[in-house]
Amino acid sequence: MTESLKLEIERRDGVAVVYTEGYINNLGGEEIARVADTLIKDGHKVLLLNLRGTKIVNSIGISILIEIIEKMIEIEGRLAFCNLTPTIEKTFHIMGLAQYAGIFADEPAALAELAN
Amino acid sequence: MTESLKLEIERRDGVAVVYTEGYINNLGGEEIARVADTLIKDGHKVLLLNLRGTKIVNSIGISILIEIIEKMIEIEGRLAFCNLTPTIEKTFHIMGLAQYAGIFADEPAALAELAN
Amino acid sequence: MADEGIMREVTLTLPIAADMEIAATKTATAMAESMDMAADKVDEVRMAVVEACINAFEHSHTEEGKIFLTFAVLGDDEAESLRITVRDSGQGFVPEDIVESKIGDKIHSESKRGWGLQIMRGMMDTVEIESGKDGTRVVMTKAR
Amino acid sequence: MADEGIMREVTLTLPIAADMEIAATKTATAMAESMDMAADKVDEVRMAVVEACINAFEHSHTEEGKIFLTFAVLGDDEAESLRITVRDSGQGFVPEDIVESKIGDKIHSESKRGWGLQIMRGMMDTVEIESGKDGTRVVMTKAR
Ligand SMILES: Nc1ncnc2c1ncn2[C@@H]1O[C@H](COP(=O)(O)OP(=O)(O)O)[C@@H](O)[C@H]1O
Ligand SMILES: Nc1ncnc2c1ncn2[C@@H]1O[C@H](COP(=O)(O)OP(=O)(O)O)[C@@H](O)[C@H]1O
Repeated sequence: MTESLKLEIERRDGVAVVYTEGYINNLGGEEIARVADTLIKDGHKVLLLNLRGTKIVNSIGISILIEIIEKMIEIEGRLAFCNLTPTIEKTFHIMGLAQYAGIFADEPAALAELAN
Repeated sequence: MTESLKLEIERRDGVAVVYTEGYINNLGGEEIARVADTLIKDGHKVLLLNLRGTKIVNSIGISILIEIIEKMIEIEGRLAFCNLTPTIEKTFHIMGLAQYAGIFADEPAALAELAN
Repeated sequence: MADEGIMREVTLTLPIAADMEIAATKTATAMAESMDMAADKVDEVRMAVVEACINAFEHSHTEEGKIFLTFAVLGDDEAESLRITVRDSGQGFVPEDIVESKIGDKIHSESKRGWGLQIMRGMMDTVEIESGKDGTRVVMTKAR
Repeated sequence: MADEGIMREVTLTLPIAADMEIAATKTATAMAESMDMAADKVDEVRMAVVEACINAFEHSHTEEGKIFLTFAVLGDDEAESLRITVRDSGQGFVPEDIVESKIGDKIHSESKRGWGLQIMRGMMDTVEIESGKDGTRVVMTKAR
């Protein structure tokens, strides 16, 4: 299926940035959670999900991201998002993700806040 | 409807270039024929239709362009096309338009042949 | 709504299969664009359609193996709103029994799910649900 | 074809209205992409779908005011081809009576029209037409 999600990981200024491309449905959400898990196990405490290549999500996929928030609370780390479409941002606000995760317009804005 | 066709006209090296943006259906074809008419009345004998902004056409719209070919034969002018999608180019070949009109990959290639 | 005529109506039947909700978003897009709805609003419609479809896919347990959608452009002289109906002939549910989800309750709890209806209500102007033993019908509208 | 199973099937009903064929191309795109058809082929499918729809819109004179499409992904384990059916319940025609159009005959003649069936045949692998007093059914396939 062409709807599958592609992920790319880069490390910038102590922040692990995960770029998504495609539909974040249940499989996509699980894929992101798996990658986040590995990054956390590798000692990363600050994760930035750059959704620049994602134009569509569903609530099942986004629900799975709540697991990442849980893990971040446990390790006192931080999860943030950037480059959301207006609709995805609205979805995050409806779900209350915005209370537990930073939401930034773009990567420079996110890194200015997260990097150290 | 967002499917309406937008046209832009520019004169380059003695060639009247018409840029299309949108669906070339019956209304779109008529719009192009009208513009071509005006250009011919203004003394233009060489017309280039640059379809860079057109991803979809239908046979009714393209049939109407045969009228422009007729007028070009009458005035011994030339009609050419450039920036066709592979499917639109295939359509032009199926309809035989390629026998009466030049088909070029892009505008520089077309102007190199048409301009004087 | 009752006063508004249906200017055009498209129906779509989707099999219950992975990612088939994407086909529904494409029809929604074509209909919304045909009435010149602003791009951001079209995107919200897509999100609501995805949620309504995946609910019917996942929860209806319909034996038909498919769901039914209708996209109607409403208005008199001019298109005024888009009405989308997502119907399944599954087991139904009692919408009033569904409690609002809160993120604080979801964290460290077993299920993180339960957001679809809230998202649909957030994205559309109106969302009405009729559900019973013959299945579920979700009717959503959004003005142009 | 007869040996191949239907992996998934979507049906679409379109009203006869300006540009409604665009909605059909969107469904076609979603189905073709769901089976990973190459972009250029998907584009050819869209062109064929446009032509089949506008024929039914223009020539069927159906009293129902709508036309019916089916998009079926055919294959056994893997998607092999896309089969698109465009049906109307109009007056029908005799496909064998339609003569091939030639550009040379169209120039300086009254009608420039008559390209739709040729384009459909050029874009798809197979095109079959059943037509009679109950209407017309165009069945087209294209391999992935
Ligand atoms: N079409 C449907 N058929 C049966 N039950 C449904 C349907 N849509 C929703 N429901 C019920 O409503 C509940 C809440 O739905 P929703 O808010 O979309 O969250 P989720 O799908 O994540 O559970 C579902 O868990 C299900 O019990
Ligand atoms: N769905 C249909 N119902 C009735 N007649 C049709 C249908 N499709 C095609 N035809 C007939 O076949 C002819 C040729 O169609 P086509 O090649 O698409 O060219 P055009 O539509 O430009 O005439 C039409 O003019 C019409 O008489």
